[in-house]
Amino acid sequence: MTHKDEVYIEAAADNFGALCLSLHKEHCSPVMGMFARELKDDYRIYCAFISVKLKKWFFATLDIPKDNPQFPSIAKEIYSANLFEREIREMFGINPIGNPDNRRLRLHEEVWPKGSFPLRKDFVPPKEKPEGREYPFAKVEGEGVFEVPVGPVHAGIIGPGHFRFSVAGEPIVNLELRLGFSHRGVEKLLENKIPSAAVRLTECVAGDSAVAHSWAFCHAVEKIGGIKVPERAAIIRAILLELERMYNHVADIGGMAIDVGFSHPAALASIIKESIHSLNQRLTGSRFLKGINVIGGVARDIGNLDGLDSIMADFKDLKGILLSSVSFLDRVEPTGILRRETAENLGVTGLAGRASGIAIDLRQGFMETYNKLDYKLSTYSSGDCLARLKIRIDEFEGSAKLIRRLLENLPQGEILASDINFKEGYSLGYVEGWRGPVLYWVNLDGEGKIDRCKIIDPSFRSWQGLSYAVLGEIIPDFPLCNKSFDLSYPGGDL
Amino acid sequence: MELTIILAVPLILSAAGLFVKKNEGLANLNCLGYLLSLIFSISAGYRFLSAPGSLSVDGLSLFFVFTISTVAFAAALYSGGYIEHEISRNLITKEKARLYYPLFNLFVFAMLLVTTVNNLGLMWVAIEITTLVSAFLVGFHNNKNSVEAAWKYIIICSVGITLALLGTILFSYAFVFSTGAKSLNWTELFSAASRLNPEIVKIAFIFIIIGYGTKAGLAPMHTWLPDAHSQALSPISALLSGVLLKTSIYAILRYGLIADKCLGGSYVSHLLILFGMLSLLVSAGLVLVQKDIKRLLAYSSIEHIGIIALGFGIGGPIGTYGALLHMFNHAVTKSLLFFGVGNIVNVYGSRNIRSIRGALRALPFSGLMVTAGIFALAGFPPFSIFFSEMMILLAAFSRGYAVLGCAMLFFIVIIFGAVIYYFSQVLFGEKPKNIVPYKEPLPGRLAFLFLLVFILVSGWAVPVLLDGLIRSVLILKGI
Amino acid sequence: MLLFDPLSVFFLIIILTISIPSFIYSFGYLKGHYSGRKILLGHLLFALFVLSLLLVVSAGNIFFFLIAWELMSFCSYFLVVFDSENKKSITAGTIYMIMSQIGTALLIVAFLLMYKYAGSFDFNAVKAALSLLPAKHQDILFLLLFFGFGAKAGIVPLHIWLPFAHPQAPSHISALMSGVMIKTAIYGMIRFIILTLGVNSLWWGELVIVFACLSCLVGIIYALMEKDLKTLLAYSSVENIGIILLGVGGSMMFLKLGYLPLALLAMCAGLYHLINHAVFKGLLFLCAGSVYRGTGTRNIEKLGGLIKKMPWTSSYFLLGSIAISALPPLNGFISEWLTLMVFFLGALTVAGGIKLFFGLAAAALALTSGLAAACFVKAFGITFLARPRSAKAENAKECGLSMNIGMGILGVLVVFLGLGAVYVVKLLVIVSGSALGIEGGQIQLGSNMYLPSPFLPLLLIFFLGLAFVLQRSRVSTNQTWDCGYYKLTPRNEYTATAFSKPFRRAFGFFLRPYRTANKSKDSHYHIKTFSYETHTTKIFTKYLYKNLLGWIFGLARNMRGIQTGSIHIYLGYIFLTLLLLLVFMGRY
Amino acid sequence: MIEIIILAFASPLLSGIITKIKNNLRFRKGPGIFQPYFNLIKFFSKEEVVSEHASWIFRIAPPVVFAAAFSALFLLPFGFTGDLIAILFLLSLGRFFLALGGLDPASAFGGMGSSREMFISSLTEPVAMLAVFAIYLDASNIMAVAALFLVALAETSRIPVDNQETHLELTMVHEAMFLEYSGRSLSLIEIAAYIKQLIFFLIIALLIFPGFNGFLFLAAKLLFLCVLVAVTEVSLAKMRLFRVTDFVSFAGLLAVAGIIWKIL
Repeated sequence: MTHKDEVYIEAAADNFGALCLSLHKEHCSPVMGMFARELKDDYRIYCAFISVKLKKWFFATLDIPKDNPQFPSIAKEIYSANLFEREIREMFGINPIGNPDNRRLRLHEEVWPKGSFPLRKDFVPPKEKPEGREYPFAKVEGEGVFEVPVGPVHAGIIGPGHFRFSVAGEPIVNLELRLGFSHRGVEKLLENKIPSAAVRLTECVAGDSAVAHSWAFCHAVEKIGGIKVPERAAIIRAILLELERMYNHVADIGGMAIDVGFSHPAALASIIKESIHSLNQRLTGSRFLKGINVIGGVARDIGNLDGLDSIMADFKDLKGILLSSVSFLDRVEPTGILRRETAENLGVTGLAGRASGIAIDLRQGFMETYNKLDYKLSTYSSGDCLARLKIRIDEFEGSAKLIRRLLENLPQGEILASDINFKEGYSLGYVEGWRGPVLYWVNLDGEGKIDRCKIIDPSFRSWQGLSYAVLGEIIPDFPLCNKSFDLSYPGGDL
Repeated sequence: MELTIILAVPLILSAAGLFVKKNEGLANLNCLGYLLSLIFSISAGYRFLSAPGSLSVDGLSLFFVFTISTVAFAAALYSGGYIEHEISRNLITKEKARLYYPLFNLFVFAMLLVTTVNNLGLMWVAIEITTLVSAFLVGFHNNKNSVEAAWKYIIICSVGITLALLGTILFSYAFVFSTGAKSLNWTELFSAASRLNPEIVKIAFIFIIIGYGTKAGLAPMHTWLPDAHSQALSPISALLSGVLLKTSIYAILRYGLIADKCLGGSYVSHLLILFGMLSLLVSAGLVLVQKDIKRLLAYSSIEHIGIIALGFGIGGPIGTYGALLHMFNHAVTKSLLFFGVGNIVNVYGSRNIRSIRGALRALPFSGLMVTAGIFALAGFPPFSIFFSEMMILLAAFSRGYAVLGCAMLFFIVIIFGAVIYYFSQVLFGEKPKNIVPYKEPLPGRLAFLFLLVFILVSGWAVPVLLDGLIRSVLILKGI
Repeated sequence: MLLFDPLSVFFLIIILTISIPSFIYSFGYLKGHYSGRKILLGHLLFALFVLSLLLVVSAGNIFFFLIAWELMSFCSYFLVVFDSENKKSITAGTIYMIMSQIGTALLIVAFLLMYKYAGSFDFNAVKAALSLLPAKHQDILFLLLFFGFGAKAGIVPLHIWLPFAHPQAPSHISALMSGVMIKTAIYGMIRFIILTLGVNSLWWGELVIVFACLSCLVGIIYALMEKDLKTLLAYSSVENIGIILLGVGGSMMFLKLGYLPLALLAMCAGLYHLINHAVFKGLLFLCAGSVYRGTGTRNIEKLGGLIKKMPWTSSYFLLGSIAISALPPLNGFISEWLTLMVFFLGALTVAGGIKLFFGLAAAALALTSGLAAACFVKAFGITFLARPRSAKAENAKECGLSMNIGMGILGVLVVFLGLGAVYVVKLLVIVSGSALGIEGGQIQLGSNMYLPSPFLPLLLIFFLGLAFVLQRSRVSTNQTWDCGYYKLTPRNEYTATAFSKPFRRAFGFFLRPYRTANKSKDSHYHIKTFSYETHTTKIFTKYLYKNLLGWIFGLARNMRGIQTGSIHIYLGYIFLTLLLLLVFMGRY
Repeated sequence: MIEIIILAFASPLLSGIITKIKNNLRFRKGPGIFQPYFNLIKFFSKEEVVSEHASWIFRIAPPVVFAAAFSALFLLPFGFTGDLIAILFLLSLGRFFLALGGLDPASAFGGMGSSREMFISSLTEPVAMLAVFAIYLDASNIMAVAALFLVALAETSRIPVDNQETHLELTMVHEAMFLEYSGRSLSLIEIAAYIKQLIFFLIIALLIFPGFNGFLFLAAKLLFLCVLVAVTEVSLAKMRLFRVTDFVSFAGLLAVAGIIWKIL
């Protein structure tokens, strides 16, 4: 069983690298995802690329015998595969030969014993002592260079992540991230679950992207089962996705203002955010839009969106204040520049990618619901905090427009598909969340249970972008840069 | 009486070489002989001071005789150990070393002769002898470099001396022209000086200053000097630098006295100042870029000859006094340095500044002496050169040559910088492991101490003898 | 031969005040570090050096002064190269000697000109003769003297030797060199410019103040950048010489303008700072020496945490740091306060643009003291506080008794000079009177108006006591909080380079910082090793001295062309000279 | 004297009032104006935790900061300008020790704060001196007072130089220095900060409309300053760290202009 937007190409161990490289070059695509899956005697590795031109996903696959779990690394040529390879090694014990970076991502040495690979089918929670080794941060030599450790416990309400700045004063010479503190084993938890029971779990992968994640999961399962989602339900999903985008964007705009000590617009932004939250609650009963998506449609119908006009009026004020304040603009421009080339190499997509000039947006051509809406994506080339701010502003306004148009198109009818079945098969579900493309690759077994579900949140790749964007910036500008990306800790940690 | 003995001593000593077989014996004999001649030069000086007429020579000659004797005595003390060391390093053979002492003595004799004869022709001859004899000593090592240096030395100085001969003839011509009598006797020329034809004297003096200036090492005729001084055996370098150059200055002075008296005004002064400044300029430039430690000292000699010329050029009681005193101070200081550097070079087996490090460790005594000598040479109190330099500067400023004084100071500072830069690297630092510390023999040490006494004392209180002799020169110059 | 007026005696006292503790200190410092003979040599040179210093400030005539001056350079040179095996010492010595001789050459010119005008080296005779001199000549003399002494004092841009020479000498000598020797140049300026030459134009004072400000700022900015503890202190000496000269320059201006009380007060301020700097810089150098002895390094990036290992040294260093940062109630505060006050009072008295001039000078001084505070927070904080950054610092040992005594004496003096300001000022008025050639008794200064409030120390003590009472509570010890990461190492501490970074950036136009980064990579994004260092450009060395040296050496190298080795050319010189002389004979 | 003591007790109120005004400007209710007192009381009743790496410097820093601030306050009814200079120096004594206290516990944040604080203060010091100088020449020099106001913003760690409200350690200036302090030591430092703020406001208050310096007038002027500060804080973003040089130079130019204005 195949889907028309997914192309799978099998490779042998000796031409896997070449295949990936050619896909990477041909479609100008980073490694959108790379993951392993356990078969009977083999592991199969999938390496996903996106073709914006063909509107297709390409997968290079490679089978690896279990008795010799290793494959040739492609990370030196295609750096965006790096983290994925490390993840595969960590989760499956499959060794990417030639990847110079063999540090752990999520199963921290302080907690996890050696030789324990949770995503293998025969995994049992380990009882041995943790490895206890210290995590080796890259050390910048030179007199006067030292390291500022920040995190994992932060002031304020942010997730846990450890930032290791190598500095010789204020400018950042090197930044290393150590994440994985909020690793919950989501992918393992999803295994052997009936998909309909798993939707709630996917909403929690990244709490601020509940709609995007659950929709992506539903999308994958629906594709496998050939489930037709009623149009009304699809449009409701889109409206909610845009609302999710709006509240997050305005929260970040306010966050950026607060991080530069510009409290007046920040207060305004939080008012707007609160209005959207209450709107959400009125529409769905959930401020964070949870519990709406179900396989085959949405759980409840929505009411009317009355508050949107006043929200947009407030937002116009906010935009006016920010973009006319010299003291604010001086802070965000040109701070935290992520060059286009770097972004491409690291696989930064979504909002941060668009600010650096990478025009990938799944709402353009990939997601069916949006196809007739003639959505215009905005990109900037400067890649600095201001660009990311402006992307947010544009998308906020764009979302409002989209919602209005979606409402115009909202047909009456069912909101849940009638023929819900879980067949054996695999497929990729994808949604352009507010941060960027959220991907769910799901394989269902014969019983219709989840055999393997790979979740790829854009944060996972974009964190790297942050560590390059801040190079040369001074330490006090880091929070601003960080907020301008506003990446998800749990989304990356899974 | 004393003069005869003084002149006889070196002759006898060189003859002694025929009878005494052992080098050590010769060395000891030399020391004794020059001690004697030093004593007699002192007694001659005192006799002259108490009764000026009682000697056939004047104070100027005696001043030089004393200077030569002092340095010669020190060199004699130093030679023994030095030659032994050379032999032990197989640089010269024992047989050849026997040749050294007669040549040394002849050299000293010639220099003494220059300063004691009254006849200008004879003086010319004596100067030529110094060249010939010392050329052998320059080329003593008989290798390519030293022979080349000796040849250059002979050729250039001979050309110079030919010009000096022309000058001498011109002077005599002027004398004949104006008085009708024929004589090359300085005293007669001097007494008739005011009647000589000024135009001829002007031309003649140019020949003299260039001719003898070549030998004196005045720039731009100095070109032979760095090679010769660096190639010569170190005691000979000391004699060359310390006194030989000055004997030529002596000759120039003699003619200068006549010319001054004849021409009046500032003709001689200006020429001396010109050559003095040129010498300073050239030495300042070349000292900066030296790699050879002995050449460095040679250029420094050009500097000091320049300063002396400037002192005489500026003139006046203080200037002349300073110049004469400087002549003596430089003689003793430079000799001390050549001795010390000679030891260093011998121990390190190299003259390249970059390959000599930590000399103070390798040669504690010589190193210390060189350290003192360097600061003395650079004009630091309490050493004597400071005082003579200050006198010359003082004269420059108070006689309206302030700009000249500033320029001189400028060059002195540059040379000082270079000397300190190079010598601090030579003296300090880690001693190379393969160098064995060297203990100087006693006579060698005595030579240093003997000179050091003069270096230390003759600035604070000029010895009575020197003071008297210098004053008599001032009287001679009529100032 | 010798001269003992209040000015001389003042300097004599300073010299002895610093040299005695330094001498005591040297017993502990030299012991074990050098061989017996070398220690003896060290003591001998020390004694000679102190003697020459004493002679300089008590020389009775100009020539004798010059001799003493040269002797001082001579002795100090050998003390700079005392570690004669060390290449750095040799270089330092050479630079020192050359700069010192350049200065001396200027002085010699000045002295000889004086002799030319006066026909004597006697101060009084010279003074009488100089007063008749046309203004232009006086100006020349002033410039010669100012820059001649300035080279020794280390005013910018003649300061370059100071950061080389002072750190290389043994620490008790550094204390003496920084504390006292460079002050003899101030003595020289006062003795020769103010007393002998007499202040003739207003711009003299202005020039002094301009150079003083320049020295202050340049000195402290470089000090801020420095990682070597002793070099830092040496640069700080450049700064403090600037502060002293602010007082002296102000005094010259007021003297010319005819405000004698202000001139007296300005001189008091200058001299007060002079003695203060002698004391606290001496103390700090001794402490730095103790750190060096205790750890074997002077690089503060490798130190840290010494306050636990070397409690005495660190207390003294703290005392010195507070004093040198001009913080109340210690002595540096009094003198800087006085200097500022003089400018304020002066601005009130004089008219027109000079007001602004004084204002800017006051601001420069304030900036300096602000930067100095930062600099010594860095010096003390990085060296003594937090955790050791290297094994050397980890194994530090406190210094012995004699070194402690040496530091202790100076430490007590720092406190006394701060708290006993009233008495010190009284004495200084006499000295200043002598320095300006006026009778101190003639001018009455209003008493307490010219000192900071005497209640200040009392207030401080009272509130400090109160605070200690308030602070008493239950205290428990725990790990340092650093956002929850569990493993903090000394590598997570702030470093000196980092501390000075904002300043490097703010004064980038002057410091011209640059960095070197070396990476070795597996791929473009896989970095194997990474090293990074920041540097600053010493613009005076680079643009002034290097060019000058290059120029001179270039000329010299060209000149080598004349020594070709070819006899023909050599003979050509002779004949050419002959020809030229004969042609131009008529000119002579 | 009694007035000073009353003012000293009232000094936290200034911060309380400023916070209140700020919050109202931001459509918020905000804590009451006595909140600073409550905070102090809370700190006073808490146990103090000291870093294991810290030395006695860490312990004595808060009392010194406290004593320096109070001593400066009691020099305030300045008889002559010298006291004004002394006040500046006293405040830098406190800063000196606070900066050392920041470096002592071996944490990167403390050092960061120390470095930044010393940087900013060393730049503001000459400006303050220039302003004092201009004021000394003529007490009613409005440009100099304006310069002093800018200096006061910087010295009291207000936006646009610093941000008192931020929770981000990486952006802090003043507060990063005493991140490690707790309990009574922290309260001493906070009190000192209030006193310092009071000193600056008082100087400015005494200088604007110098004829009206009765207690009530003074209070009114202080209130006015609070409003001014609050409005400034709300309507500006914090500057980049190294832009502070521009800010301070601007203040310096104001002060120089003030001097020139008085000369002409």
